[in-house]
Amino acid sequence: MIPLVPVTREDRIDRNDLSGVREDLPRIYLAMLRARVLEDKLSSLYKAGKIVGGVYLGRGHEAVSGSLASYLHRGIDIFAPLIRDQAGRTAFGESLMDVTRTYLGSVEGPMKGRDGNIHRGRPQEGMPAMISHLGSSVALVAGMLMARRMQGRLEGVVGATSLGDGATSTGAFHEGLNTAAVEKLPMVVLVVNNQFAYSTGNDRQFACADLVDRARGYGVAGHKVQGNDLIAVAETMKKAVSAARDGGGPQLVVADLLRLCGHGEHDDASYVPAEMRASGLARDCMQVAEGQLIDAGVFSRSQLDEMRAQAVAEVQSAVAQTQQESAPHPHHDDWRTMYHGELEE
Amino acid sequence: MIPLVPVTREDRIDRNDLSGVREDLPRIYLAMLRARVLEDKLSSLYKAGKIVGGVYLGRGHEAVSGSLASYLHRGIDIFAPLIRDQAGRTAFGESLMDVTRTYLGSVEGPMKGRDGNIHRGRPQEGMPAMISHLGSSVALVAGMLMARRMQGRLEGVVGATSLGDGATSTGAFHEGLNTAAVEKLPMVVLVVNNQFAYSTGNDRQFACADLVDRARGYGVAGHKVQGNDLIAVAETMKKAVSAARDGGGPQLVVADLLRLCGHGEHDDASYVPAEMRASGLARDCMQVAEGQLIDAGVFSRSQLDEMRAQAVAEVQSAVAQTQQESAPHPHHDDWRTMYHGELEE
Amino acid sequence: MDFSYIDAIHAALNDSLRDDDRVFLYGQDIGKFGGAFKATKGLQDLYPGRVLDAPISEDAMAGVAMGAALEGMRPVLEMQFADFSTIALNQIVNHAATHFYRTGVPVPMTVRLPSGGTPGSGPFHSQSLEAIYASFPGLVVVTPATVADAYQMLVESIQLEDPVIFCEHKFLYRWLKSSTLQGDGLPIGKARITRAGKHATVVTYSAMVHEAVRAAEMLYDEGGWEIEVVDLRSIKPIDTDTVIASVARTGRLLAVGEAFPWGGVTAEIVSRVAADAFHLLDAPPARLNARDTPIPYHPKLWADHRPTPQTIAASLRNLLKY
Amino acid sequence: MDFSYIDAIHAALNDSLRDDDRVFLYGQDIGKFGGAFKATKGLQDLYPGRVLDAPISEDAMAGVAMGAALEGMRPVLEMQFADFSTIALNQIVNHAATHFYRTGVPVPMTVRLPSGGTPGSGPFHSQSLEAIYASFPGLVVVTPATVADAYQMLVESIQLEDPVIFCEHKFLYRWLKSSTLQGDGLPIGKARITRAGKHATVVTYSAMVHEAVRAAEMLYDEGGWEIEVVDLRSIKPIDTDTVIASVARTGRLLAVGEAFPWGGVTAEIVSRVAADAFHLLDAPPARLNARDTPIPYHPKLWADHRPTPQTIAASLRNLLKY
Ligand SMILES: Cc1ncc(C[n+]2csc(CCOP(=O)(O)OP(=O)(O)O)c2C)c(N)n1
Ligand SMILES: Cc1ncc(C[n+]2csc(CCOP(=O)(O)OP(=O)(O)O)c2C)c(N)n1
Ligand SMILES: [Mg+2]
Ligand SMILES: [Mg+2]
Repeated sequence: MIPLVPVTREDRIDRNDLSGVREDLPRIYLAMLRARVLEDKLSSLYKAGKIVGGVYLGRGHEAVSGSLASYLHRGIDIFAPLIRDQAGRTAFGESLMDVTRTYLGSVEGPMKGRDGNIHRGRPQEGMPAMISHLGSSVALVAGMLMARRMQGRLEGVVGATSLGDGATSTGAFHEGLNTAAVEKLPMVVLVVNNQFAYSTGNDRQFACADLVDRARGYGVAGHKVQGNDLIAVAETMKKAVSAARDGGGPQLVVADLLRLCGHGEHDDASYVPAEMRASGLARDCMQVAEGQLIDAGVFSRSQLDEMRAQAVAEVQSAVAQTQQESAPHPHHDDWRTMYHGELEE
Repeated sequence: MIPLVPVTREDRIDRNDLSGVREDLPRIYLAMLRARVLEDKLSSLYKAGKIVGGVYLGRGHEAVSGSLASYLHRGIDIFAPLIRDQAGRTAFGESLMDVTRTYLGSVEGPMKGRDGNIHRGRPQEGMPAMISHLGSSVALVAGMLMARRMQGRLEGVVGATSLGDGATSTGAFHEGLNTAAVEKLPMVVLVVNNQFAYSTGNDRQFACADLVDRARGYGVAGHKVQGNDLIAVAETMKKAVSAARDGGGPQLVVADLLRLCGHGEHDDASYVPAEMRASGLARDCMQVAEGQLIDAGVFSRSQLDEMRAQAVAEVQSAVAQTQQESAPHPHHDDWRTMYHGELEE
Repeated sequence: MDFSYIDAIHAALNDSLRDDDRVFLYGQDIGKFGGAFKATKGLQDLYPGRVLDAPISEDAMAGVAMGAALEGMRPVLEMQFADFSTIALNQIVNHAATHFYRTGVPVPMTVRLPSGGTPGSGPFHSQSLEAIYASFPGLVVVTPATVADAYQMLVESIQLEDPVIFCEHKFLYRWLKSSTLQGDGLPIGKARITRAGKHATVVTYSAMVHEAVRAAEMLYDEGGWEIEVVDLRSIKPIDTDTVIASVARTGRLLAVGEAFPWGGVTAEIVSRVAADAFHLLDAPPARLNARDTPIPYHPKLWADHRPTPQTIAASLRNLLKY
Repeated sequence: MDFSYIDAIHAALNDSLRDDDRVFLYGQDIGKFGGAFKATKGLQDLYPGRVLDAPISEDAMAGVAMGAALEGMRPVLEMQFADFSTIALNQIVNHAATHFYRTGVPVPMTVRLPSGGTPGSGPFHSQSLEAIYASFPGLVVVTPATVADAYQMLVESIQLEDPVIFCEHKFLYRWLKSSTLQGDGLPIGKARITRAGKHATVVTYSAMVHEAVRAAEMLYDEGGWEIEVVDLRSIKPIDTDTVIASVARTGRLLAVGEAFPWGGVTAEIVSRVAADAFHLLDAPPARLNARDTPIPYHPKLWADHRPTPQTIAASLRNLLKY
């Protein structure tokens, strides 16, 4: 029997010592900010009828998602984002144009209009393109890492993916995480408990006291963090990613926060109870982060304002450029479904 | 958040006090014995070429399976057996003829030759007919109990099912147990860790220290027992079934033992390491039980011999009778696949 | 007052809950929230304890429904999208669908699959999986195309003892309206002549019925062609008699479907007609399906992926020319 | 020395592991134990670290294979029985099969499905699911009927960049033998005329090829009928040209399959021929499939459930009478 990796809990971290993550915070915050600004724009484009099919935002998830991916290295590591991972995608190096092109259906985008919104990726650059079926990415990342092990290039590599509280109820999550544990893969599985799966609260989703209690049952390390506290989150992600990188096997990180938007932009989230909206969980990670950064002397308010203005300008210009690009055209698309076109029906 | 039901461990139980289960032991042992004798016969029938398709025995599982079902009441409770649950089936009241008819393909059997071997049941009497796909029974039993709750007849009812170490890796197990936990159903989920799933050992199946560590992650009570120790097993099952019946929600019972046969009778289990065969896990629960029963003065050796002789005679006569019955005939079978035959294609 | 197709589904659920204590609803977000498409809006308040939110566990959802059905209930499962029912396939096709055959005990459960494409929904929220389910023995698969059928066939499905896959088309949800929920009372298993004609028969179902009618109108305007449109209503069982009677009148068959082109309903229709009514055919029986690619996200690609009145009309012109 | 069909699969796996470092095997009990059917016997010792036992997690197994394929490996997945692949359906049809279309990045993985009936195997260890997979865009689905095809098509499948569903027939595993693994070199996508004839064409695949040949022999003995038997070899893509060329010679078509009768390969064949070669048909194109019930356990029921030389011959007699 394999010795159990202990479950660590680190809800409370000593705030006087930022040294562990101080140098990482600017990078993380920048990814968070860019994601927030970008998604605000996506929301207005959706409301203006410029985006079809739905817009699903990561508002409130920026600290967790951005921190996780900030500790990953594009070209080396793997990051399989899910619905609310714009900050992580940005931190991992996804270009702004990949986002606007996919949302606005430009044929120049990585999905060429064949797929849209969050269903995009650059699998050859370590960022798989999610499918809708929740939980599917866990085994996928496990397989990517197993391949690297067989190829002798697993050394120093981490594979990460993220899911929601609702996605933990899928068989795919269970089978995938168990497989990763059996293979002792350098993997970080981030579960963001944003209290809801669409409209469904935790009480109809699971019955354990805390999702991090699942770690022990898989024989993986568990980490718990309040997801809107940037410093705590950064420290936790740094620790989890390093533990995975250093041979500690899969790391299950559970972050609590509140989704600060509807499930999609069509949803007003009126089912979120007032008490929850008034609770500490509802604090916006952006504001918390800005307070922390200013307090710690990392940035001044005016620097933050400047960064934001620049992010806004970048997004505006990406959208403007994308809007001039062509939509896909059925006669120009080759409709190829397989590499071996000749084997298509 | 729902308060966590504590995980109890009861590997060690005080043997001097049998009072809790003393009166149950004869009934349990009788079911174990009948199952063992019946399965020995099935094995020889298979080896003689009288049974097609395979024979999968519960040798070594009799104490756990028989004990669990001995605490259930047919007509009130639900028992969804899996591969190695002959003792439980017998304890739940399955008739010998149901078994021999199904194995020998008599048209008089409950499956009429349409399905065979372990894939049999009497769903209307609380014993569903398993399908092969592992894990499927967990959600099924949950749904049966939810129905009874809606019908106002859940009071005092328990639903139980059993699975192997391998089946815990299925998404179905996870989704089913989580659903049962969310619904706080009076359910006992028995996981028999017989060290192997077909040929695959625990080290390639899961990475947790013990499968009972999963209980906490589902928010259900956990129980652990050595599966070849009848008294410990009986006490554990009694406790788990009562806890479920008394509103304690789902109970996960993990029993360790060694499968004392091949996966099926075609398999010589040569992959089981010698050390394991020599370990305490390999002790036959029948022998342990007989020792315990004699020591405690429940039965004498001669009584046990008599019981066995009677079980052998019963099995002989059931087999003899079954062998005189007709096989199904394609022209006599109505091939009806749906209740509304007129909606069939 | 007008009823939309989704109103009809809502009404069927409401009336079934009202009239039969055995009915309950189970699915993701169907409780207080009323479901992703509002098919169950307000029903949890009206029928407390009988409209239950499920975890994101499609396999367990189907297992739960089956278990409840065995115990005398009439579960109606909502899959959030048909596409997610692949996760539940095992419980549906191996557990529920085989049960009557194996044990003689029926499994009266209904699985609602919000099916079919809408612009921008992409590869994972647009699929039409009716043929997958129809391939397995033991299931009834219904595919209503009208508001009244959506109502009546759902009520009827819930009352059947056998497991029913109820494929409701998302494109019709809000677009299709009717002044009444009362239909012509055709039972499940019977097709309907939606539009009578004499020059060719289009056999189709679900949303494509409306596209076929449009194509028929185009051809009538164009050259007075009278195209008969047969709405299968259920694709398992298929009402082969009505299909063949139509082909007997017209001598020409085009089978149209929105699903992927390999196999499926149109192949089943064409091969039945070719086998059983060969002598009635004046021209080769034709098929029109979606393309054999995942369903594209972009509305411009999507519109070219599935049959449209234009492409149906084009296929009919070829057929009429023969 | 004779090679059985399972020997051919074993040899193909062995040779692929030997010749291509990117190949690895993943599946339940395939390591030291060599797999439920011994297809991988001894391979873990020969190729350490490249023959891995999987937990009972079909969904994750397929996800793992896909991930590994994206990273440049050539995974070969063994499902213990085809029937259990329903659990992996989502990862296969939604994740792997859509990937090239969505991203332009191919997914070279092979999924071996031990398929088809054997006496006493019952409803859950006997299914033929090839048509389910063929219905979804993005997959190649192969169904070898001969020892040499089992060898060559598996080697070829592993080398393809696209996901392949490799349906190997359990009934043929030990019964079918050949003195060589070398075949005629036909590539995937090409059908074979297994037996030439001129009075009628039987189009079939996998184990049914042998039953069809037996039926053809019966009819020859009976009345000198010369029945052409076409072995499709892959059911996606289907070699429609070879099928139609055969029908051009014989004027009569019977499509035979062991799978459930609704939809599927036989419907696809008949409807293609009816659409594209209507004028070549001298008689209604016919189909013969298994019954539309779960696959029965008892050998006497099972033998009546699937097509046999006798029932194929009976269908052919009807066809020849027309
Ligand atoms: C298997 C599956 N079932 C259902 C859905 C539909 N669906 C999409 S997102 C969602 C809620 C997800 O909740 P959670 O996992 O908590 O993530 P969050 O949206 O809160 O970030 C649901 C039910 C799906 N995508 N996949
Ligand atoms: C979903 C699924 N995958 C594979 C199988 C094939 N199979 C049948 S029994 C078995 C091993 C089961 O092991 P375990 O759950 O430990 O039960 P045990 O046989 O040891 O009692 C396997 C792999 C199956 N029945 N279902
Ligand atoms: Mg959530
Ligand atoms: Mg086991």
